[in-house]
Amino acid sequence: MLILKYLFYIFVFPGFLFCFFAGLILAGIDRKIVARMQKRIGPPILQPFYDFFKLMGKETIIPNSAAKRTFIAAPVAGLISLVTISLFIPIFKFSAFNAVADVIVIIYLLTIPAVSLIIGGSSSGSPYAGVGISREMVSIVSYELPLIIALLAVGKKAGMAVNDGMVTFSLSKIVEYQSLKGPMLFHWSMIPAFLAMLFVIPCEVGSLPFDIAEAEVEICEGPLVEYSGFPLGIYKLNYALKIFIFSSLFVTLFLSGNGTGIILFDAAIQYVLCIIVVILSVSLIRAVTARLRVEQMLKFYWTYPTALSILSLILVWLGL
Amino acid sequence: MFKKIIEKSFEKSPWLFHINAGSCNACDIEFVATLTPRYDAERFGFKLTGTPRHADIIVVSGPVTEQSKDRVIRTIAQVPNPKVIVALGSCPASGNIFAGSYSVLHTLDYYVPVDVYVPGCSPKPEAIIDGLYKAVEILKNKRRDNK
Amino acid sequence: MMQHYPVLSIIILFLGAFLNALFGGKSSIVRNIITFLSTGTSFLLILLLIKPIMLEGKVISYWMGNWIPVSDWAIGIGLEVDQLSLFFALLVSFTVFLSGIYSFKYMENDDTLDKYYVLYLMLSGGVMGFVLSGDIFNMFVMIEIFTFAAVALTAFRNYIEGALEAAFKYIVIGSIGSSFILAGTTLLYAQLHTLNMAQIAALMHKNYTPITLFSLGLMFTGYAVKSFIVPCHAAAPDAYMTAPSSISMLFSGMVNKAGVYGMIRLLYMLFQSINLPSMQILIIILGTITMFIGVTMALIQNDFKRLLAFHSISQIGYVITGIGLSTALGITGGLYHALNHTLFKGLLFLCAGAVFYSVGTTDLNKLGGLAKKMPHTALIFLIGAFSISGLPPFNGFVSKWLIYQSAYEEGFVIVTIIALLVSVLTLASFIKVTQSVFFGQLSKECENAKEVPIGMRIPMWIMAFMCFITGILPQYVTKYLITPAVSATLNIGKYIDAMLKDGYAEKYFKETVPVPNINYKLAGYWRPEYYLILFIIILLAFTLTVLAGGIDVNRRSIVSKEIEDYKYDTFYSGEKSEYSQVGGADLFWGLKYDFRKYFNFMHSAHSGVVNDYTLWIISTAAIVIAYIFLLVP
Amino acid sequence: MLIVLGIYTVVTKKNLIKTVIGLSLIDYGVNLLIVSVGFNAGGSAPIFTFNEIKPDTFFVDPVPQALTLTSIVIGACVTAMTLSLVIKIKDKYGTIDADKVRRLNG
Repeated sequence: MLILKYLFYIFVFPGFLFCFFAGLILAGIDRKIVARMQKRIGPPILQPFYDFFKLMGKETIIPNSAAKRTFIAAPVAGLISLVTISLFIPIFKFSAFNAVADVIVIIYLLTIPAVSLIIGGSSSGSPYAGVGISREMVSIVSYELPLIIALLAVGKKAGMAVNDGMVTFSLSKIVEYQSLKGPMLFHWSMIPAFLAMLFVIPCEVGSLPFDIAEAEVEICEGPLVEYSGFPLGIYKLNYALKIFIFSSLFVTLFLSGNGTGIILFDAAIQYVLCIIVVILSVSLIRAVTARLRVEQMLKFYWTYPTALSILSLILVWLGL
Repeated sequence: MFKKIIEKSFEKSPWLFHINAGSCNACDIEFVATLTPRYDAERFGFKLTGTPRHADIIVVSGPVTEQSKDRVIRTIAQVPNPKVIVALGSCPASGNIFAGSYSVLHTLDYYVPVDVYVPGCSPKPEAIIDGLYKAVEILKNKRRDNK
Repeated sequence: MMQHYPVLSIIILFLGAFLNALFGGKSSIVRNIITFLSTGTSFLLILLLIKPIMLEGKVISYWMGNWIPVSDWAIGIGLEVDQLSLFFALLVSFTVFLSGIYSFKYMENDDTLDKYYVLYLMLSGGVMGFVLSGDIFNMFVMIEIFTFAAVALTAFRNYIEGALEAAFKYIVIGSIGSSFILAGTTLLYAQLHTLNMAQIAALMHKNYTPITLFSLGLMFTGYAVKSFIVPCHAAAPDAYMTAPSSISMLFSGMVNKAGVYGMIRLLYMLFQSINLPSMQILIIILGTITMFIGVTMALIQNDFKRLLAFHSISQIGYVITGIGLSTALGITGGLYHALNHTLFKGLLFLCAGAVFYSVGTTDLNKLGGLAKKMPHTALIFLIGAFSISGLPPFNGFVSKWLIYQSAYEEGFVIVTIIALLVSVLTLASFIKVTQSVFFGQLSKECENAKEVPIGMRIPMWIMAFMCFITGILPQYVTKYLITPAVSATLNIGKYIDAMLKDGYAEKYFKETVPVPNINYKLAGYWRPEYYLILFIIILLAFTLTVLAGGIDVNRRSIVSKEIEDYKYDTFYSGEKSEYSQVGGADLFWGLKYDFRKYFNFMHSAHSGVVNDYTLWIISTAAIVIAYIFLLVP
Repeated sequence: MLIVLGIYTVVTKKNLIKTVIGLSLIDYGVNLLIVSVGFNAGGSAPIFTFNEIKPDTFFVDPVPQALTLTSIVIGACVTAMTLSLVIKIKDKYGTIDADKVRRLNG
């Protein structure tokens, strides 16, 4: 019986299907809002679905300079880790695998999709992909630092109150803390960490100002140069899932509390919050800014958001 | 069930790839204009991609000069089927004013089977969008018949 | 019979070396059999020892030439095997056994192989003796033996461009380090008139005299040199680079682990510095600096083995930080990382050896696209690269995670941040290696690269499998291997009783530090089985959708290469796809350009001149001693 | 004193042979240290046949002397090894000046 429950979790609710639809709709909304901001009508909300299924139908070409097995395995590996993360993110106190899910585990799981993009790109063997990979790697290094510091601050804050001063990394404890004392955002010492995390989302997801790795114009889609058909479809799906998962992680870290009892209802609230967060961080900035150069991105990320998150770490450390 | 969805999605999200085979850039600017807010081709799902691998519809503009000939052929060959080739403007169709020059020997359809011609020395964005729409039709039945 | 196993395992290795010297010259089969037998039996003996020591927690003590302690005053040289030393002995014998099999094939196109195997067995015997011995002077002699053998092996391939120079530097630095240790040992002897570790621990309990503090400083620097901690790490990358890969695997698997073992014994056994915050801070600072400099130097290397060498230095930084935390969780993290490090670093060096064996060069700029020619090595390398950068299903993740958790609990926030950052940089440098060596375009030199023979692939597969296992089942590994070792380091009462007579330790030690057994509920680490179930089910789903005809896979037309069809050339925006490999030095130019002041400084700091390196060691010795005198009492 | 002198030569001297001499100086310094540790005033050499142990004879402590023996042997081997390496470097690099022998850096 237990296996059946897990199967249900893995496949339907917080697992594959739910994320599939939620992620793609979120991506559709994001594109629609950006279009709206540029005063044009913009594609229908279901556009990502059409893109995905069209790519399914197309022929997959594997260039002869590519390492065949890795070329196909990379996108699937990225997909698997994304779905695993979705299992761990608690939706208002309910988390699929009630094992003590952990923030550091999630950070590492979040790097796997990026690594799968890189391995896929490098296995395709094209020089454009090579350049794209080094940019993608630099972007990972740049957004990791503020992300870590912000999470440490949240962990310390939640840890102080919930498990007797010891620092906690487990998400369910953080949610528990927020249900006691209200969402994390309202504690003013957490505002800088909140802002830092907002900055991190566009780069983590790879949306416009920081999508240097997949820059269509300069290096023709970077790592995805040689992909077509089915693996490309999976990569586009990964991109959409990443938006959804990272924003729902953000919501659980900063905005959650003790939601209503019914899971479905909670999931709806969480999803609405995700949309707001995505609009705020990804679409707004995407519609406004142009693409940065690689070192500019690194310099930017290692100065402003890091300073913000260190500020909040110090504040938390002083016990405020 | 899947097949029906895929059929429908082919029609809804064609991706474009632009090749400049020696054109005077008038058609290129017009072509890019279709994606701007005023004409907004994106509402039909058109999207400009960076590599031929991702594209469904290939838009070729400019007379196929000797220099760009083998590059055009190689790039078009690298596009996965089913694919549709659109000749933008009259240069690829007939060589336009460059017809007799030393470097323009043949028109585009000599090298590659062209499906849609969009005539006009730099056709208007509406004409381009109409041409693209015809290309989508052809893409759909191309997809159905060699399925 | 159990008594004699430890001594036997050391003697057999030296006996093998001796026999090899005698009969080795004639034919390679004889040589291989002797090596195989001696490493195999010593590995077997250690395995047999696991049951009594690890499970029942017995501690075997063995007096050489049965000089039994007279009226509880140790005279003879005692051999002491408790859980900690057995843990390291297991590590050592496992790597030696595998590297032996690897080097049969790997070294076949080298001459004077019998000398190679003599030195090889001497090296392994020395480290085994060092790990099991309970007497500090005996440890010093064993250090000298294995440094000696290591230097000779570095210079084994003297036609390689920098081998002699690296060997010279290694022996100069190594012998300075050992003279420090010797001076420290003698000072200890002057103070306490005994060389036996257990007895020193008992006598030394908490009463520090200036002389013992001075000897602590000296021995600390000596062991720091041996385990290549940053200020004195300069000899390591050169030695790793020029030594044959099977030997550099031993270097990174054993030699710096021996240094770490010495450090643990020194700090936890002899000077019981567990609760001295000042000592803790010193170790953790050193560990963090090692981590950071190791990785940043590795980023700008463009030689495969030199890059791996710098990585093993930074991983040792992790282990030292873990151990410096001196909480139960910290030491578990540190020891577990030592185990993982030996596994995946050995694996990576074997891959480097395989690349060298089939292509002949390890310069990142010249290699490229080997994945098509050497699929097995590429796959194994990927497993190694993923486990070293700590991606979840592999073993690097578990130990790094434990270190982060304990460092953050202890309040060293900056350490945790640096540790996390370093692990991302490790990932960056390994992506660089994967791209420039295995994927990307096939360069001219590698046209005729062929897959590595079976003889070399078996040890690689075993190592890769071990990497995967320790990653997936962390609870069992810790329960049987690491928690007993941690409890041995923390409460050393049992160690002393076994050595002398029982009740001897009670006079000094009242409290024994209980080690909480880390059930992974507390550690918050999700049970990896979920990950496995998920993996299988996703694959199931994947095949299901394909079979349901949703995706017409048959349209996947992977036409073989013969037809000169452009369709399968890589996309060069139309150009003829000539060879342009993006890899090696020109990856991450953005990062290098940003921090060029830092990288130029580091580049010039590794000047390559022997005198500068020795200057560093002397300055670290001075700083450490001054630090100890000021802060510890 | 000897140890400090040895360290000085190893650090400052450019010529490799001088570094080797410096190394052996350090070694001998440490050996002297070991011997001096075992000394207690007035003791006679610790050589005695079995029957003439008299309770009151006063011996110098034999253990460190045993240590010095091994340490001297080790010192000799190390010097022999380094010298052979220096010879090899001489014919390979053509020079034994530490500044020139520095291909491996970075």
